[in-house]
Amino acid sequence: MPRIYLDYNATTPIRPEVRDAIVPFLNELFGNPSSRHLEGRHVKTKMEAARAQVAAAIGTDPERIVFNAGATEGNVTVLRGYHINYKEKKARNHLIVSTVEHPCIYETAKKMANEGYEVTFLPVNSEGNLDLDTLSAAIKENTGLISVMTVNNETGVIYPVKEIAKIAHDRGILFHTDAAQAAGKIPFDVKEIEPDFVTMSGHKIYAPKGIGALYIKKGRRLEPLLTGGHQENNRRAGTENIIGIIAMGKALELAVQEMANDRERIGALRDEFEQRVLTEIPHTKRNGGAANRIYTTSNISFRFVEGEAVQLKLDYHGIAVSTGSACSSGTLDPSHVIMALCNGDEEEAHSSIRFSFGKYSRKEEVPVVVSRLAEIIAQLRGFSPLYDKFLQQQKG
Amino acid sequence: MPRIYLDYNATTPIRPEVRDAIVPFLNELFGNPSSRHLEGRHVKTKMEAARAQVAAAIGTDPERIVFNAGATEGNVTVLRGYHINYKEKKARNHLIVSTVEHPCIYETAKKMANEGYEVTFLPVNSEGNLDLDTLSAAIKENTGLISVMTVNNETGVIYPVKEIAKIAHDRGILFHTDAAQAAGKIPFDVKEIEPDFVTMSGHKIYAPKGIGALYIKKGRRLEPLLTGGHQENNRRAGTENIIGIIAMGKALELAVQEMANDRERIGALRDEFEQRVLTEIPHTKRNGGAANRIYTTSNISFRFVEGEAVQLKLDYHGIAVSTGSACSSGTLDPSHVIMALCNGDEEEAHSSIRFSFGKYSRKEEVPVVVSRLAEIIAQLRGFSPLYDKFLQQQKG
Amino acid sequence: MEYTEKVMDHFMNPRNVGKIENADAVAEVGNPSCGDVIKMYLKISNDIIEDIKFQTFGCGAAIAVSSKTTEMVKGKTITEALELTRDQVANELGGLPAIKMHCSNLAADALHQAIKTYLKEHGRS
Amino acid sequence: MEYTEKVMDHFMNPRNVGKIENADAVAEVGNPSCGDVIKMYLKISNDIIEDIKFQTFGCGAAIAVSSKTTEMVKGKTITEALELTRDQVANELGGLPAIKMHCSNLAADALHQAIKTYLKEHGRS
Ligand SMILES: Cc1ncc(COP(=O)(O)O)c(C=O)c1O
Ligand SMILES: Cc1ncc(COP(=O)(O)O)c(C=O)c1O
Repeated sequence: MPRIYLDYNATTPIRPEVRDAIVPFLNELFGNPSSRHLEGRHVKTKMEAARAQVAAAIGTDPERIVFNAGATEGNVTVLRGYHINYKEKKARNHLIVSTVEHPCIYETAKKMANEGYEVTFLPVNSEGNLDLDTLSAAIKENTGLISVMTVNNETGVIYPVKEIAKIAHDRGILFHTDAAQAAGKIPFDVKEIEPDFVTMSGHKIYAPKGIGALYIKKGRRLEPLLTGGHQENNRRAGTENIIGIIAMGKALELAVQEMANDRERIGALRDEFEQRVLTEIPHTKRNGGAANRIYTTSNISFRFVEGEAVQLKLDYHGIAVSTGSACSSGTLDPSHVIMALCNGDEEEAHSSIRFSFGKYSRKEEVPVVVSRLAEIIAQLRGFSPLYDKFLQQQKG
Repeated sequence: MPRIYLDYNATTPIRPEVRDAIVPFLNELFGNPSSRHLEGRHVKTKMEAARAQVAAAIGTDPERIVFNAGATEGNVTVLRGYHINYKEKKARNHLIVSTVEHPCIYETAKKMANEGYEVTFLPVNSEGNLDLDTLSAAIKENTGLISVMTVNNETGVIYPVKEIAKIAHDRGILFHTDAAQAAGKIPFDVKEIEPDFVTMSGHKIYAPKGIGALYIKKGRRLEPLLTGGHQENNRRAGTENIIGIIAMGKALELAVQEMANDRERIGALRDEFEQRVLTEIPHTKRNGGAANRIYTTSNISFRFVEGEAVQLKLDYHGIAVSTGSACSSGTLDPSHVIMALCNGDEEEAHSSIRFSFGKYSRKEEVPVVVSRLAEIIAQLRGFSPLYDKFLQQQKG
Repeated sequence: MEYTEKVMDHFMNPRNVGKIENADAVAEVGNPSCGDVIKMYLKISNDIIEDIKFQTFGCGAAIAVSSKTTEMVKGKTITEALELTRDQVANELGGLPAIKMHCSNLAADALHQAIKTYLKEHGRS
Repeated sequence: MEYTEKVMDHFMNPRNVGKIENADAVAEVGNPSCGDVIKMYLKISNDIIEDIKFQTFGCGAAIAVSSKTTEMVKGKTITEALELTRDQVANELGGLPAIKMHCSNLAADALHQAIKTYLKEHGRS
């Protein structure tokens, strides 16, 4: 039995077309794009073509794109560097971020709060939705940046970034969105949304890990995190990750072309899966299920059992899923994202599993996963003290 | 005629063994090393093996190695993050760096000086050597970090890092060395040198661009530049550049094995080349020639002609060399490194060319380059007003 | 974070799962918000643990540790069982990931608590 | 930074290089510390530039610009030559990298300076 991979939100395989695009750069195209000689110029030309591909995918010009090492670097750069754009540099030191941001924003913002920034963490409701009035109310005189992700990596909830951008701009505030889970998966045009900064990552869209791109709106300046060489138009020093850049350009271009199809096909798989799990396995709950969600993601809490145990057993039987985000695997705390949705019901948060579908997900996998899941949940509930207690209560 | 590449200090091709090591990671080994499932664990295991390879290459333990996006990130991380190690965090805000550091240190230090750090730029003499007494004299009460590169990328001059580390430690100061041009090329053992932090880069040693490694001595803490996920033991957030990491492990392992041979073979080529240029082409000068230099690098000033013109003509004839560092190609100023050696003689600095040899340099290339060079220099001098003036003076 | 083969064995095939209806000693430790709840049921006769079963809500480590603990003390005296430490259980399993050493390694606590309650109830403590 | 084909052509095959021994007008601009020195030699007769040659120490752009400038004014009147701008030269070359527009585009200056000195020497300015 081939394994079944349902963790596309954690990372994706490199797609064959991307691999093919990379190969020349493992071989003869090795120059440093900053070099003036032929070896350098060839690579530079290809790099700029990749930049154009990324730009086109989000409806902007190549000069607006800065390549970096991933969405983490992009997010930290924006959070740390945004203020330079304001004359009132120090004065605009209030950030607003949602409670469901990826750790690289959430933890960085917490850290900045310790360092003297003012930070407001915007709560979400039990469906994972953000209330725009709450957002407006959180704005202060000194608010400099609002950062809300486009698509949540754990629940798939889609946030109204266009509306948030408008609210921010009406108050003279910069708006950043982490689109690591959105770019290449759902329509995302900066001309329509009008964000000031957008973060993207290659490895969520079938390019390698360790490459990202940052969109910087015309006229906005970001203090670079990496300083030194003149690469990326003085916006990010360091020899460029050429393999990653070529891959990201190709991957994003293809992603946009295939988006409508993927949405339909993968969405149908996800929906069928979810439908069956919710009906065939008792005491299950979709996290963020009533919100506007991306078609790839299903986050489900299986009451009375702990997520890691479910994940491990699925893994043993050849099915890869995750609990929380891969990035939080170094901690035992339940996902802060799922916690935010569970109204503090930590048991529910501990019971959640994320299933994320992608390009290589096949229809035949759905019944296999559902039946294996039903079996595993039944086994684990079979010796769960919480389930036992629940049954007693039902009886009594 | 195949091209002749003499710009190995700017970047190197990916070597076949490294390419072979990468291939599985373009294909089936795609998991996120933070994921708990099989796909993740497999990759994690391989990543840790690569970490062990890097560690072994510099004589340390795997836990001491943090992977990142390159030497620029490593250097900036150390400069920005070193102070956290001191109880006297803010008090130890004096940095000492040499004037011949790579732009990612030199420019970052200049920026930090603007931001309120105290920075001393240590001069070098006309051979590119650093005086240890001058270094000692530059130390102040509040010195926190001394950063001196192991091998200079433009001249190849090797600095006495072991002695500098000792001077630093005797005064309770941290010592960092940028070993981007040293690791894998000359013996470098942290047990012997005893640096606190060491920066390395993959693309100087036949691995891809965009990968680096940072050595952090046991007990030393660095404030991470990238915060968020728990990757790299909480020392560098962001999904790891797996392809780069695997490549860097392999490349560094091989580099150390082949070091003695390379030294002999490449050194002989370089010496022959240099000898011939200096004798066959008049009015030439080796920059850093009397200093202890690495065997790969030859930096030569050709009086009366401008470096870019020489580089362009060589390129046209199939020979890739560079003027200054690739990173400074966005500026017209002469290399700050060569300027530091030329005692402010900017004409000489403008006339310098760096020839850097590597694994695929062949003996047959030497005469081809020398004769082409002689021809080009003669041509350019043929209509150089400076040469004309010089000839008049000789006559007069 | 990787589990040893022994952990995986006990996790995939936990020994002594379930409950004992008329147990002589019962204890529950942990709570759902920590992600781990372990409940131990003991059948004790002549100070010997004749039977032991557990129910666990928790991660792979918590389940494996519960299983191993029951295996280690079944048939032993309660005095011996009281001497069993968390570390011994972890060692028998070939070690646990560092991050799991404290939070998920609660089975010995449940065991000890069950026995202590038993002794108290029998006026022996 | 990339040079156009025309720049490369003039750089690789510069027209009118060298000096004119008994030039009617000569000027040198730039200095070695900027990386560019351009010297122009003109042979003028009846206000027509009968011959022009240059010597340049400088980068590819500086050499190409020098060459192109001489080509553009050879055979023209000095009045026409005085109207030639740096931008015209750059345009004729298909453009220059932004970073080179100012520093290396000195040939027109040398040309103008030579002519102005010539006019002054002939009491015509
Ligand atoms: C929403 C979101 N933001 C940021 C990241 C971090 O991206 P990277 O791994 O490229 O640093 C991820 C995934 O890891 C993500 O899902
Ligand atoms: C000495 C030295 N330090 C740092 C760097 C920067 O390394 P990277 O390109 O990996 O950021 C280089 C080369 O580019 C270098 O030669």
